[in-house]
Amino acid sequence: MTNSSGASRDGRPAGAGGASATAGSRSSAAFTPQALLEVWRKARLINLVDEKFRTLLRSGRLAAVYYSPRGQEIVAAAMGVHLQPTDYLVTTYRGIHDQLAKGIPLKPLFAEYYAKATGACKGKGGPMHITHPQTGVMVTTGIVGSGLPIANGLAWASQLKKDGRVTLVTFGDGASNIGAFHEALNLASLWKLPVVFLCQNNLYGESSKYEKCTAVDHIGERAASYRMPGVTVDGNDAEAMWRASAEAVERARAGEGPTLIEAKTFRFMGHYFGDPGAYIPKEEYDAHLAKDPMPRTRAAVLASGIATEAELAQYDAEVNAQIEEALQFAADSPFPDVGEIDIDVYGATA
Amino acid sequence: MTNSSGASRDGRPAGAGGASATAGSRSSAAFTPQALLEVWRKARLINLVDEKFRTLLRSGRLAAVYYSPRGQEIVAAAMGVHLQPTDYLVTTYRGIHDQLAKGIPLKPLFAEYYAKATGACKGKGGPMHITHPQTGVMVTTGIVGSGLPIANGLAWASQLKKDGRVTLVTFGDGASNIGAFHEALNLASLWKLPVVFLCQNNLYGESSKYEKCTAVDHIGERAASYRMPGVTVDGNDAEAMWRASAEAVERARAGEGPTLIEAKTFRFMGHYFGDPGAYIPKEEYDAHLAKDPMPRTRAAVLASGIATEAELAQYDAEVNAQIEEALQFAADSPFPDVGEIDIDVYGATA
Amino acid sequence: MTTAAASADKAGVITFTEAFSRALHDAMEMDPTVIMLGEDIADEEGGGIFKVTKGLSTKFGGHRVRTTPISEQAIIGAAIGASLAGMRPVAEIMLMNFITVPMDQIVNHAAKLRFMSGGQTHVPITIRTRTGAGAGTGGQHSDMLEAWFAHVAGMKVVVPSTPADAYGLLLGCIFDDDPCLFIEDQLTRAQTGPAPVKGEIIKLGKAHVARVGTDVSIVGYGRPIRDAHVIAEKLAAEGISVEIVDLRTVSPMDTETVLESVAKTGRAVVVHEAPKSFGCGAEIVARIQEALYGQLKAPVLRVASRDVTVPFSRVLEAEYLYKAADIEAAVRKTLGR
Amino acid sequence: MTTAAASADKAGVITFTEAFSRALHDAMEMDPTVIMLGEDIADEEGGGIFKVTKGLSTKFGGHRVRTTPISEQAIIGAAIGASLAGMRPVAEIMLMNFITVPMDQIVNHAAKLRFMSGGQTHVPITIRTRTGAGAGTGGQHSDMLEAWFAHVAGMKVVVPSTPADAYGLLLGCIFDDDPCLFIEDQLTRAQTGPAPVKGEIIKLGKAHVARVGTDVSIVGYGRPIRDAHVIAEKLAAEGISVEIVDLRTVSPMDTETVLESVAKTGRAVVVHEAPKSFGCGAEIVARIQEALYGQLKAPVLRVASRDVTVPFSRVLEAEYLYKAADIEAAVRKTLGR
Ligand SMILES: Cc1ncc(C[n+]2csc(CCOP(=O)(O)OP(=O)(O)O)c2C)c(N)n1
Ligand SMILES: Cc1ncc(C[n+]2csc(CCOP(=O)(O)OP(=O)(O)O)c2C)c(N)n1
Ligand SMILES: [Mg+2]
Ligand SMILES: [Mg+2]
Repeated sequence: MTNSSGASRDGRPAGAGGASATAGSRSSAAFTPQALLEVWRKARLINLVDEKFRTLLRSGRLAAVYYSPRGQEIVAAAMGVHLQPTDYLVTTYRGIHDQLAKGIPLKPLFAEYYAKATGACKGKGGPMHITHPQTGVMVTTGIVGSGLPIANGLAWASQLKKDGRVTLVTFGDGASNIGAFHEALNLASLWKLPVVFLCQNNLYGESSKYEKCTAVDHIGERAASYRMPGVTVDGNDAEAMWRASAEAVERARAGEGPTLIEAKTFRFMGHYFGDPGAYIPKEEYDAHLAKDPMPRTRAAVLASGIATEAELAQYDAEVNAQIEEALQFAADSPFPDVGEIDIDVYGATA
Repeated sequence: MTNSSGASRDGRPAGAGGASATAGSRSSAAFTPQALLEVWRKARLINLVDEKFRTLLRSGRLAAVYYSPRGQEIVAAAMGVHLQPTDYLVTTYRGIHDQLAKGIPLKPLFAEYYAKATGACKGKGGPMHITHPQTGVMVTTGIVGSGLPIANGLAWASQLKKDGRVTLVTFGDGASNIGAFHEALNLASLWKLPVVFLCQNNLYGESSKYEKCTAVDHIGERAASYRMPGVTVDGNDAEAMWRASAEAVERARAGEGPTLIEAKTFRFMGHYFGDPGAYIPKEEYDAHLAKDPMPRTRAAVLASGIATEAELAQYDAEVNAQIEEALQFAADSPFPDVGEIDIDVYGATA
Repeated sequence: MTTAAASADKAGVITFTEAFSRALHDAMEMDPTVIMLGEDIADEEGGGIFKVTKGLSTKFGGHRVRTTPISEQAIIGAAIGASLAGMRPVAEIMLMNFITVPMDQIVNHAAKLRFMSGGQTHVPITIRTRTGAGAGTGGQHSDMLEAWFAHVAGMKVVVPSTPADAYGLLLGCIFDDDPCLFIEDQLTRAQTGPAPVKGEIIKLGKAHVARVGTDVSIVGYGRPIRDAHVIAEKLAAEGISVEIVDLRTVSPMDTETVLESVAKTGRAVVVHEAPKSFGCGAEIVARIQEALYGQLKAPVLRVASRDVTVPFSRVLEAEYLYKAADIEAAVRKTLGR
Repeated sequence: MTTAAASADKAGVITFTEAFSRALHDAMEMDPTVIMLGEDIADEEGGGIFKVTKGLSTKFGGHRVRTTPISEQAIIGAAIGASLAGMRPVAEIMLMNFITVPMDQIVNHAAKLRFMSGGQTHVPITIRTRTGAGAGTGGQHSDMLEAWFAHVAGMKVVVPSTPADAYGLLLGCIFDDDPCLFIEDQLTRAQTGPAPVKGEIIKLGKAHVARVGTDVSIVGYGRPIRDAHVIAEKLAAEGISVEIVDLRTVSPMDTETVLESVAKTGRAVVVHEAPKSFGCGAEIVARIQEALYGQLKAPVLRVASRDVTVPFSRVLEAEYLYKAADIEAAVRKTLGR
């Protein structure tokens, strides 16, 4: 890692940056140790940011509703390495892992969590509505399932402009039961839109179990209702997730239409920060903990010989430094001016 | 046909009535010539009413938006013979065949088309909102797909009351692409509701071709997304439609949950009365005409020996007499009193 | 009996949450046709994310209190269908911004079926939902959209301003024979008030003169009514006598009670949390000025929130939200002091 | 050029349908980023059930004018997404009652994204829809729901009252940088008016004094404005001078123009087709009475339709609908003659 500055040229944190820049060209390549390392780097960035946020929330230094991605790092990272900064992302309230994997810089992201004027959305949107067009983070919605129809539109524009961009939309298992999911997949298939529908199945929707709400064994199967390629993968397996993502992104970029990927994973921190999670049986929780993707992936990286303990530790140090710098920036930034209330309601033509 | 009066005890036209009364007990029986005759009778009632309505519309003696079921008679009739008067029906603007198959009496039905005070809905709802609880016609909606979630509720009530009723909800191919369809089938499967989802695939939604709007070869396949039994049948084939209906109704009545039936059929009169139907290629239209279920079924009835030409002609005469009587009733009835405008907005508790 | 209700029995006061919870409990106890559905509402899921339905599925059975998938159209549709078959379903839409999803079911069906069927069927459902700005939940989790439903014939819209009212009015909705929208305020849910009498139903359609006064009428509903009481107390010390008319049922509106009050005081300040423009306050003003033209001693003023998306940052959210001080200022303005 | 537009060129007058059609055609010609989607809108499907989009897919290509499945959430979502990527999508929602289906996309997303993103993104979409009572289409195919959208910050609501306005305002919506709801009246679609000048855009946000008068102001939008002109002519013969203020853009409302007019006449009658209670008229009244208290010579009256579901039977539908005679009566009442 040469670039240890807060952010690389395109404004994405260097640690997470290296990969994406040329991902498109390599996504069809084999899953090399280098690719594994790139996934790890993005995943670790997510992981360290998440840990930091939870520390801040516990200590009360950060006050915001927070939906931890803990456990879903690999899903986002293994997909993220295949995307270009110009590709589009539509995600949800539980989207910080997707946003970081897409390359959003830390400063505007953190400042938005801190509700500051320097936040990506000037403090007006907040964590549930993170937007950062320069890195393709187009929409973060707090409404379950609503991102899917919007993703189709971004992809339709790309299809019309022939700009070669791919739109990734992420959502949960619970979202696969709402009407917008159905309408969006049907339209995307009919119009052969360059979209990747990534369902992050963490087995719960708030406190409701997957089985209680979803009348299908694997959400990936639902793709068949739309004549769409559908795949169900272990989202905690870096290689499986990387391959499924590579294929879907390639398909979209080649103009061959959408793909539905169901990534089986788990959320270790409950629905929101502070969720006691009493509805999760201990045995079930422990079984998932045993499959925690982070230690598993770290071990794989070391085993591959692509990086040493020391190098990984150095990467952690670099990322932590970027995090501290960004947090300082957020903390030092001013709150939005009260006058902002009347701005951005309508455009200049108004 | 002994009962030649306008309507049998439960108020359903005798011609269409005979069957249903004991349908439940026989729906598991073989498709006997008697069963075929019952289907024919309901189908012919629908057919004669539809022909009469189109004549009236052409001559201007009836002025209402009319969605002809011409071509879909067998779908409704072969399902209808398996239902009890106490079972529930939820249908659409194109619902007159379903309503007649369910046993709605002609007088209140016609009077509603005539916007009269004696209409089923006192002239306030009109053809698109026909309601007649005594024969189980609970909801007729003009909103595509909206009947499905409501049908679940009727079925949920039956499940709670253990009243053994089955709820039938009918809709078109186009409706299978709207969100409500998805949400309703998922919930019905999860809750094992006694519902039969009958999709009448007439290959067009207004002027849009099936293929252009629906990204699946057969809508019946979509049942798999909900771990629900799904079947695709030739809706113009009385026996196939009768068997599929028998099975679905039995399953629901036995508490074994919902079924999705896709009945392939065709609408010969376009979307609404007066639709030039220019969007339908002549060859396509003629090919379907060759498969017109009415002559086909009539021939089968005669071939089975269960009825003679004379008997069928007599049935037609009886039904036509009932139709004339009901039309006279509708024509002679007064329009609703202007004071009705403020009634039925809120209940007495208001 | 639910946890909430149990704890409530001890004290003479209860919170809004306890009031909602008790009303649901008592309704289920009073009438076996009362059933519930919504996301996470059963005890297996913790009894609702706001714990309002806690204990109900355990006591009355999972068949009467069902957790649903995230499918708002299916939720309202199921409630409508069950009501057509004689049940009294109570559907929970977790937050009001999500009610945008089942609008077709509510507006084209629940509200219209009685009329369109010529009175053959009716839809006695209650839709409970929660919302309100001030908790930093941002643009998609704070909207007060009651004006939409007030504009739809066939619907009833209810917003309580005290725990006791919440209890009585929620029972009123459940046992009303028409579709009712019952709005719970997420900001004041832990605030307390005198406990209601068990089983005492507040019939819908009647406004409540919550404080008698002679100089000016504050007319509105929900959270701002609570602020109005504080202001009224304060102004009383200055010899200003404020009357407070709490609509309780926003629609159909009890115009008579409103006009009686304003005819007496000659001055009115209309209050609600929703953005001012095209909000319910406009209707209240329109009725007052038409009926009492010439009798008014001052223009009818409105206090409401700003016509913008609810911002996330607290500094902006506070600016968005109506302020108690605005109500006081408006009252003084109508009095010219 | 579309059939409609072509035929329009011959005469100096065009119908509303021709106006809508020409505006869409000219917008696509003027700007390649203008694209369209909706049910049955392509020529393969006949160019829309009201033929408004006839010829467009043939001339501009099926990639720019796309027929969609019956999926209103997908339609509006696709329009929003494409607009975020720089396009100017025009989405057709066949009839306004079906707009209940994509309310979440419109209200939680289209209207809020500019604000929630801090201005980084915006949603320049136009939603065309059609509605209006009087055609015997009944309870689920006639509703005027503009008040809902007027109450949502970030949305613009436009209702034309002449073909020329329809043309200019539709262009105004398409080239506006915010989400616009454009409402077409199904009853008057064949009525004619002077043809507009090609390419002449009417900027949104400005009300239009459609007739100058001195005794009373009729303020409103849409179909009733057409009735108002007839009444104004009739009353002129009696020496009553009526001013007509056509809002054109219902929201954000051009309060200044409205107040100027009423300040001059001292009397106002507010008109719209939607049911009266909690309708847009209430907001107009509220603003007038607050700003012009003391200057009004009579209470501001409202003429609108009844607060009930639109009935099917013509005798009842006629009773539901506001009547031109009601407008005349209201005008006379404000004048006491
Ligand atoms: C339309 C809608 N209904 C309900 C909610 C409330 N809600 C927020 S998150 C959530 C659970 C979503 O579960 P899932 O889709 O699995 O995503 P996860 O949170 O597990 O990542 C619910 C019900 C919402 N935001 N939008
Ligand atoms: C939500 C909604 N969108 C659009 C319409 C307009 N519309 C009425 S019927 C129809 C076609 C329905 O096609 P299908 O479901 O196949 O039923 P069919 O008419 O062929 O029986 C459409 C688009 C509607 N009524 N509701
Ligand atoms: Mg989940
Ligand atoms: Mg069809």
